[in-house]
Amino acid sequence: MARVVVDVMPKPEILDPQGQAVAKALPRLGFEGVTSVRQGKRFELEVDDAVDDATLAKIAETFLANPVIEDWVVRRVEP
Amino acid sequence: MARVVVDVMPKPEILDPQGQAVAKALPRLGFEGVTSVRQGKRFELEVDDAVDDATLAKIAETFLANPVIEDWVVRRVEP
Amino acid sequence: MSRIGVIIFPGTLDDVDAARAVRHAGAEAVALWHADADLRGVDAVVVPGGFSYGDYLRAGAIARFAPVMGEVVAAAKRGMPVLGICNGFQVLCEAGLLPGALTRNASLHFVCRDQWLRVENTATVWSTRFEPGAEILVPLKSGEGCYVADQHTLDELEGEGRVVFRYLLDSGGGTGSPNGSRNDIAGITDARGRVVGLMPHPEHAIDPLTGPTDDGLGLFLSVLDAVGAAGALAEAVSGR
Amino acid sequence: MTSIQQIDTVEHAAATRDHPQPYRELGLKDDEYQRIRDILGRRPTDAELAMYSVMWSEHCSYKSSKVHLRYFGETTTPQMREKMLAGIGENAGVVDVGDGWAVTFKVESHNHPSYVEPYQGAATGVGGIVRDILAMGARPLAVMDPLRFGPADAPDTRRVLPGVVAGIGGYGNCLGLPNIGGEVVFDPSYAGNPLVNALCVGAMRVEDLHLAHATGVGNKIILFGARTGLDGIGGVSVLASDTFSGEETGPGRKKLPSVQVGDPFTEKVLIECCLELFREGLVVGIQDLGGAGLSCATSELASAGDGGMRVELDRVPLRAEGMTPAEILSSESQERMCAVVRPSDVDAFMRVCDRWEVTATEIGEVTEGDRLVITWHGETVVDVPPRTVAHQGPVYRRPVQRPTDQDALRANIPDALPRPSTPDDLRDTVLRMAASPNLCSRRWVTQQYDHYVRGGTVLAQPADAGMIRIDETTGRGVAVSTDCNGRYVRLDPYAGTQLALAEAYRNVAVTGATPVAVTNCLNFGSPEDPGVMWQFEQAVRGLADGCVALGIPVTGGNVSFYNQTGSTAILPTPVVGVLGVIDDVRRRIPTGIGGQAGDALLLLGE
Ligand SMILES: Nc1ncnc2c1ncn2[C@@H]1O[C@H](COP(=O)(O)OP(=O)(O)O)[C@@H](O)[C@H]1O
Repeated sequence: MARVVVDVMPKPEILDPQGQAVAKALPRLGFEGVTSVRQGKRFELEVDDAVDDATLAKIAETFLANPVIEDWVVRRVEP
Repeated sequence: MARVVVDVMPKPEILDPQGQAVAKALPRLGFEGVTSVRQGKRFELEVDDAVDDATLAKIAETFLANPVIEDWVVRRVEP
Repeated sequence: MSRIGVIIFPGTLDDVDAARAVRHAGAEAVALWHADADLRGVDAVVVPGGFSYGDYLRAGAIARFAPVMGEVVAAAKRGMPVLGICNGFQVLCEAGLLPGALTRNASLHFVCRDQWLRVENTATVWSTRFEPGAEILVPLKSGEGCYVADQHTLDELEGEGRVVFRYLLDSGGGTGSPNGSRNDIAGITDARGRVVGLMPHPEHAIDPLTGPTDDGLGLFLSVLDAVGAAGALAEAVSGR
Repeated sequence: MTSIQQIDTVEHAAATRDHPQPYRELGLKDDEYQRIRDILGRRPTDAELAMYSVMWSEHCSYKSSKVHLRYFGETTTPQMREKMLAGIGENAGVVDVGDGWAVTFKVESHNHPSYVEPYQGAATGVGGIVRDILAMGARPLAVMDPLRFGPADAPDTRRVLPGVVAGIGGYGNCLGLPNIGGEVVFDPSYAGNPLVNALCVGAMRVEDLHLAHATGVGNKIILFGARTGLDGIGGVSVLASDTFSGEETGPGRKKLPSVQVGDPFTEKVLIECCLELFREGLVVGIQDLGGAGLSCATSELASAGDGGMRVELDRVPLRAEGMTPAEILSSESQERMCAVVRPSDVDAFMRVCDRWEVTATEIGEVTEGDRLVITWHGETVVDVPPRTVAHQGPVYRRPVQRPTDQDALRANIPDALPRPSTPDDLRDTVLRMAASPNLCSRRWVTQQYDHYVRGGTVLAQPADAGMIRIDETTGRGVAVSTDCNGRYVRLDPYAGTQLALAEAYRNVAVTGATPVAVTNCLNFGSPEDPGVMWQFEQAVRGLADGCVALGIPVTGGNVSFYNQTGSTAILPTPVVGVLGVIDDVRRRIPTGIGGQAGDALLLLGE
């Protein structure tokens, strides 16, 4: 059994209304010094050892991320 | 300027319909061997060097995560 | 005339409906702007539905920090009646006035439909006009309406009779939730029965011309009974 | 980083007449490019080329449809025009509905973007049409969404349909606009080219009608709403490369996706902000930014006004670094508006924007003369007669030819098909029909849309037409329906389009409202196909002649060409929207029969 993390983030040139809303709110809450925020998704998967990296990449690209507007990174992590 | 990542995940005891939907869909798409999926959020912040760890923890706890239903981790990363 | 405040955040949508419901019930609706830390002397407050700040982070997460919310929390602690509808319910949970949280519907889809509810508690200031066990039909429209709380909180809510509204599968049918809510909870109250939050929209059910029924008016009439009586008492005591 | 020296100025363009330009990559034909050179008396700058190419595109210039659309105007009688306050050519048609109320409505297509990225494509489709209505000075009141998909069980439909529905709901729900109707139709011809049309209806007091005019020398041009980013500038990125030889190095942004992401919260705030600006009388003219972004807004405002316009492009607030003037002019970033404001009102204007936390920037002013001049850090990058950009694009009379298979198609009548005859057969057929994707309940779609918000919805799904109250005191309201059966139109585009009109008209009439105006969204294949052009011509004639027979005018519409998979066109789909007026919504006729036992049932017509 392996643990896999897939991080999915909006592409840099794509508008990120969520991150923007957080960034705008922070000074109002009294937190200064945060100059930019981007918000994406994090997936934590438990996979059988038989699942290889190519398959994981495929899952991320075709399903977890929307390649038109998002970038993604797949990482195996220590359990 | 520092880069900070905040990972926010649903608590284990909280139902995660999004993660479940992903887990259920994968075998239908021909991907076997993924036994569990949880979906959370990932925030990437750019912060001034003056912002200390205590402040970052506060931002995560009071704002980016809802401690009733979510766990969170704050990490500084290499730029 | 009693004055009921209706809060407007950027992105609030059902404020016109909440104000209309207040007027239909016979009170004056007072618009309260999110950026003003001022309740303008109202007798009760409605936090209406919508998508405050787009709900991009988490429903209600940003709105609860608005200047007006500080006043609402303070007033609620003094016993002012507060009603949170849909996004307003989410804001009240985020602000800690009500326990638990609202998460993504189990179906993952936004759902807009006419929904049967059972009134479980008729002792709150927002529900005295209903018969115990009354079944009402009001619109439900939300994407993050799934009520969750830890088991201890749920036990407490149930034990103290603080579940005010519960989802029904149908009129006369058993309970069942359209969004995965724990214990089929549609609405709850604080321990004193003065702060109430619910996901369905009573303010959209005040006239059968534009809503499924006028069942929702009961909440607004209830609170007017409470603040009207309190007002009369205060007037009598102060000899006004 | 683009340094200022690299910018292609007017002066530089005049000095480098033979500098090759990638006009073909931008979709311009040789003769179109030559016309631009003739108009300017020199080669265009990069920024000018970006403006002309996008404004002279089929989508913006109606170059293939113009000669046919004229027929609407030619057939509209003064009597039909009586209640029309604004018609074809404005952002949206406006009709007087009585009691001092004016109503505006329009449908627009967002077909191709919705195929590439269903959620965002559909979402920004709603956002765009809502801004069109807002730009007329009206409060947007409701939306509708006529949709067409490939077969319900096709893999692509499973990708596209849920995304489109979620996008329309996600954006519309968050804006607080009730969805009061639409269509969901499945047909194999839409498999590689679904149709996502969005309609918005809004209301205002007659005296509040705002038209997109930049009038009054000295008046300021204010851009407000979202920041400008690299969204949707796909094609124009060829201009950013050093050379046009397709080198992979250099600062060119060749691989930019032309996808726009919607921000409904920003749009909601923008709506409230605009309505407050209108109420306070702070706006002389206003224009939304949609397709073609600032190119469109500046050239249209300027050419509709009585003077010229000067714009300082470096003042535009940007979201991305190093954007060139051409990119800024072409960006299709959503949730932006452009207003013309008297100098004395600028402070008050800014205060209202501040209150709604809307970014607003003065970017220029109305000038003497008749040129649109755009500068970049003091250097002139655009100097054009605005009408040549906005209104004097190429016009084509494309070949029209009745398809050779039309007769065979019409001869292929259903008489030869087996008909159910036994009770069991009939039962079976009825059940199959009721369960078929084109006839089954649309609840799965419609329950994802809020139809209650604002408390004015009197009829919505599953009613024949949506109906909203516009005046709470008098109960005055309007009803809208959109319809089109593309199979009928394919068989006979003239009569088929009239059937669409008749259906929408009936759907409005049965609610108790009186039909008063028509809008349309004409979805067709390639205009370069003479058979498609024939369908188009017939459809326009059918619709116009039908409107004359019914005595109500076409007040606006939208044309979407190039809807095809490979060389196979979609079924011709002229979606027709009819608007009706009812003086008291309490007298509406609800859908359904048999409210009371003993009610008599009458069949009208043949
Ligand atoms: N995409 C949609 N969005 C909103 N409403 C829709 C949509 N599709 C269908 N509807 C509504 O569902 C109801 C039934 O639609 P439909 O079966 O097309 O009706 P009809 O066949 O009577 O024209 C109508 O009220 C229609 O407006």
